[in-house]
Amino acid sequence: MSLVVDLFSIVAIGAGVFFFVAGTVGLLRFPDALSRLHALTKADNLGLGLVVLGLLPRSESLLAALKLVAIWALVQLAGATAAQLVGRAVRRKGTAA
Amino acid sequence: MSVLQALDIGLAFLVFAVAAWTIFAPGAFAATVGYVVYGLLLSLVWIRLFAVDVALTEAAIGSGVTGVLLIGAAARLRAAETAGREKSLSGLSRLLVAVLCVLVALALAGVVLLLPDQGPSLAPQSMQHLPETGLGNPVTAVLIAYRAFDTMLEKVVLVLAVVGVWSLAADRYWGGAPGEARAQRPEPTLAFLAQILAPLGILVGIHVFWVGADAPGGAFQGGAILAAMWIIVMMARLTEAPQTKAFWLRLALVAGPVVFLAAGVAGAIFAGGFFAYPPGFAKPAILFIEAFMVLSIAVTLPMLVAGPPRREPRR
Amino acid sequence: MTEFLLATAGVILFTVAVGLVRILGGPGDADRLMAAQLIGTGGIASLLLIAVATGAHGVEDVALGLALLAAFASAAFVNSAAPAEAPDVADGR
Amino acid sequence: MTSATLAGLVGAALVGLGLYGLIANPQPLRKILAFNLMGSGIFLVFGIVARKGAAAGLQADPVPQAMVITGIVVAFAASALAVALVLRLFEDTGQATLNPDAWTKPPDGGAGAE
Amino acid sequence: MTAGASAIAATAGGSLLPLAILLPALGVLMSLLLGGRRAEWIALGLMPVEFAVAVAIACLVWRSGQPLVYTLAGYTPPLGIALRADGFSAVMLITAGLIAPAAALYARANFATPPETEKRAPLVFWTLLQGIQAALSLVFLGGDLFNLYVGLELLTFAAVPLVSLDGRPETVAAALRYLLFALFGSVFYLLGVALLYGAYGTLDIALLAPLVRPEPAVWLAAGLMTAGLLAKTALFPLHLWLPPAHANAPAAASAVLSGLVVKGSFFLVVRLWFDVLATLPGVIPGTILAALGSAAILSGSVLALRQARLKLLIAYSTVAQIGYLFLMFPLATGPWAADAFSGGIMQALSHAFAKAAMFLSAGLIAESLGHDRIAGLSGAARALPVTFLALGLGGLSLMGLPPSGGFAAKWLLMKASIEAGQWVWAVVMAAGGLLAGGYLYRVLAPALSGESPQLKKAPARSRESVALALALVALLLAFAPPSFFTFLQIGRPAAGVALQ
Repeated sequence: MSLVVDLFSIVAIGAGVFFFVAGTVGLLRFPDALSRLHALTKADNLGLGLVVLGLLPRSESLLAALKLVAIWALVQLAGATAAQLVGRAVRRKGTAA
Repeated sequence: MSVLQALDIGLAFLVFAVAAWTIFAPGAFAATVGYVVYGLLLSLVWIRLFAVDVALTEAAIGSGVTGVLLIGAAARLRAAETAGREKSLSGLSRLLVAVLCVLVALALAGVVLLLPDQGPSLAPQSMQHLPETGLGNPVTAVLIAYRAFDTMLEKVVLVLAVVGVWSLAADRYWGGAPGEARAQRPEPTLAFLAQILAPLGILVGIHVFWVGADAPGGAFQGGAILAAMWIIVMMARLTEAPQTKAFWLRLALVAGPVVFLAAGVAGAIFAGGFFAYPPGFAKPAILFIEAFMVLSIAVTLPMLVAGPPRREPRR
Repeated sequence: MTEFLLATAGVILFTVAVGLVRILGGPGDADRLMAAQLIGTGGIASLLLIAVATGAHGVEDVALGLALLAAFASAAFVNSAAPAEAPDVADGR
Repeated sequence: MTSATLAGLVGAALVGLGLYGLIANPQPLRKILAFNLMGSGIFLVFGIVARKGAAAGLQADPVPQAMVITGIVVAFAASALAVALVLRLFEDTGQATLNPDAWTKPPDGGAGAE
Repeated sequence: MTAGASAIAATAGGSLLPLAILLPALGVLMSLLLGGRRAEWIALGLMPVEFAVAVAIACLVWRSGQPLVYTLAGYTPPLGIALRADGFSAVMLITAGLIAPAAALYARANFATPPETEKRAPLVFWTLLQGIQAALSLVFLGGDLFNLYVGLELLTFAAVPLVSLDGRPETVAAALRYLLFALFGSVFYLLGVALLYGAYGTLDIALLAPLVRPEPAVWLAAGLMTAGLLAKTALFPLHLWLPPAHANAPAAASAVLSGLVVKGSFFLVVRLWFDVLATLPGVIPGTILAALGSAAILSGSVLALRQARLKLLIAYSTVAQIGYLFLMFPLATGPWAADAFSGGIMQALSHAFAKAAMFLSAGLIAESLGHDRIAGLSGAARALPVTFLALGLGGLSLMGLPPSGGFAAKWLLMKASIEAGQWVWAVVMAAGGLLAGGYLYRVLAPALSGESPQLKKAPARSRESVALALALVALLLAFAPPSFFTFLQIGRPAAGVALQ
């Protein structure tokens, strides 16, 4: 049982790390700012999602597991709204200038 | 070298690098963004030091609410960066200052290295008296019982800070509301964010306060999370800051320290000493005090972020 | 397993650091803010991994707090950079 | 080297950095940032003291931890007051500097609150 | 006083100690809550009670000849917090208990609140004045170094907004500069606290004192804490914030800031070196402190000579007078130690009263003439005789001429430094006295001659009396009986050894 859990964790978390790394590589290679950030948001949120998924079976209680999911959801929400807010602010500044 | 050590060294290096960025970055805004990142990394460091209560405080106040305060200020002060030419120190005095700072840091590092691995500690005494308080979290016990006097006075410091910030209002605005008016049409994204975050955050804040009796958490951390929720709702202009003359606001600001102080005096009458709790009733008394402290922190921090009154008082 | 969790935390932290170097200097304030935002994501991931690996209790709440406040810097930026629709504000005294 | 000692060294470096920023950075907002940095370095010193006081089944001495929590709240309040002063200065003068010339030529009087 | 059980066990009557702190703290909270005119009423109503508590504390200390101790929350140090009152604390409490009400009575004319409304400056002033009282009580009574940190922060947060109370940009800049210096001081102090806790696992002064050994952590902590406290005390070369801050605050606030607030951090320097670090070899640090003090005396006096405004002149004279306070440190060991200690404390007391009197007088002068340019003071003493009498009597104490508290202080310090063979401090004191005479002459000589100017408004008799009363107290200190100096020594390790 524990072996299965470990294997699951390793696969999920490993995949999560892959997305984090991929996101950063994209960050270094994409030319313009907006597309760069767009790609990075997606990659990082996927990465965190997979890490959370890998940690889920190791959580001590149902509440702890619920919190993990909530953390992921909140980060997702924050990423999406922040990108939109900042993007809009940038565009507003762009048209004003 | 174990993986953990490598991780620690990497984390230490990262913290130092971001800190250096905050000091040496070319622009104030860039430096402030660096500070927000820095606060997040510090939470990690506190976890590594097994100080989860502190990590929570650092996450909520050190990086979260302070971040809002400083980012907001940096954005407003953008014009100042280009307007005024600052009088900088000359190269030589910069060098002298740098030498002084390096010496201080080296001396401190030396002393830190000399500290014994097993230092003196009040942990045994804290644990020994923990049953008297009815609590399970010794950090909360230090804050609310052993060193209650510190904590009560620190609440008074917060009240003085609010008075100090308000004192910077123009006379005609005294009693009015700080911050911006409620918007006719709030920024939709921000409003969306606030509408989702606020209920969740209130839940989390109350949870963090409630578990603080026995697990990491407590009045400071819970109150700070609640405060953050009020801040986001105000930033989204779903609601506006209250008038500073409002009696309910003043009551909420001072409720925590007043209840704490009253309980301290009651202790002198009923439990044989100022700030002592009657045996057997310690835990309910502590939770009662903490509840009011949560309220006061949740109101005080947003008022500190909102700044002095900026609008004329309404009847 | 512990070693694995710590190693992944380290790798995530490292990639975060690389991104940091790239972006903190980056051209505009928006980029910097977004960078901070994304570094927050990585930071939360490593926080969770380290906590599970070292057995520190109550760390979910720290991560939860960080996640709740993740968008605050951007919100404060937008709020202060564009105090629109508030004509009564701009006057000093 | 233990992680506590490492954190202590980081704390020492942060104190040095913060002190430098506090003295050498002319802009008040940067000084406030530096003050916060220095404060957190000091809190880390408390942190390693707490960690090295691990005993009685606790992984860290709770007393210094409680002091850090108090300290973080006070540091926030200080930052808020300082920011309010800087913003007020900026609103009134269009600048946010501690330029000493600002008060060598004050208007006459100083009669108090009138 | 031997440490151990006696130092951490509560004594009878000890419950007065928390009261001295909690009463003004309650005043702060209630003033903000109830607002309007009630803030003033609360402040004025509580002050007599607080003064009575201070006197009661002093009586108990006097009767028992021992420090008064109270342990809070029923936990003895090191886990809990203790409050202690020795002779020095009791005297400082009474001083604060006299000067704060004097400033309050004086301030009523400036900070009156009309019925039915609440005004900014009055509410802030009355609330923060009580905040300063609470903070000073805590600083004077605190027995735990972290608790004292909270006291220092209370003091900072109460004092800084008073500087910018009238809202002119230069006052805001002065307040900001003051805040930054004060915060620098706080964090340095706090760092020292961390190191001491790391070394000995306690922050209680009485428990710490016998444990302290001359080792690196202690020396670094001592240096950091001292530097931090000096920044708050505005000792040269960390004095740059003081003149603009004290000169720009409303007169009543200046009196409290210059008379009392800087004494709070000075008090802690004394606590630190005479109580916590008493076992360290203190000659070199003491000499450094006194050297800085000497530099402060000379530079502050010279700068005071060159000021064009009366309030700035008085503020620079504070820089100089703070310097005298630090001359006691190199004289702390030897048969002359008691004299040096008494002299230092006497200087703190007499300067508190004299400087408060002078700032209040300067405020009256500025209000009456519409300006405080020294060049425009010609003949003013004829129009404002009582005000200038208060200013002059305060100045007498600054110069150290008999009969005045300043004379007693400087005479004791000079005696000690000559007995100790450290002549240089005596020379500096003499020079400082001459310079003080010089800057006071600059103000008083033209004021006493020439045509009486037209007053914009005559000062209220009651406010003049307040200033004069404070100046008279500074004079009366000269007649302090020997038992007063015995009282100051209560709680000192060498109490009663070298008193003649």
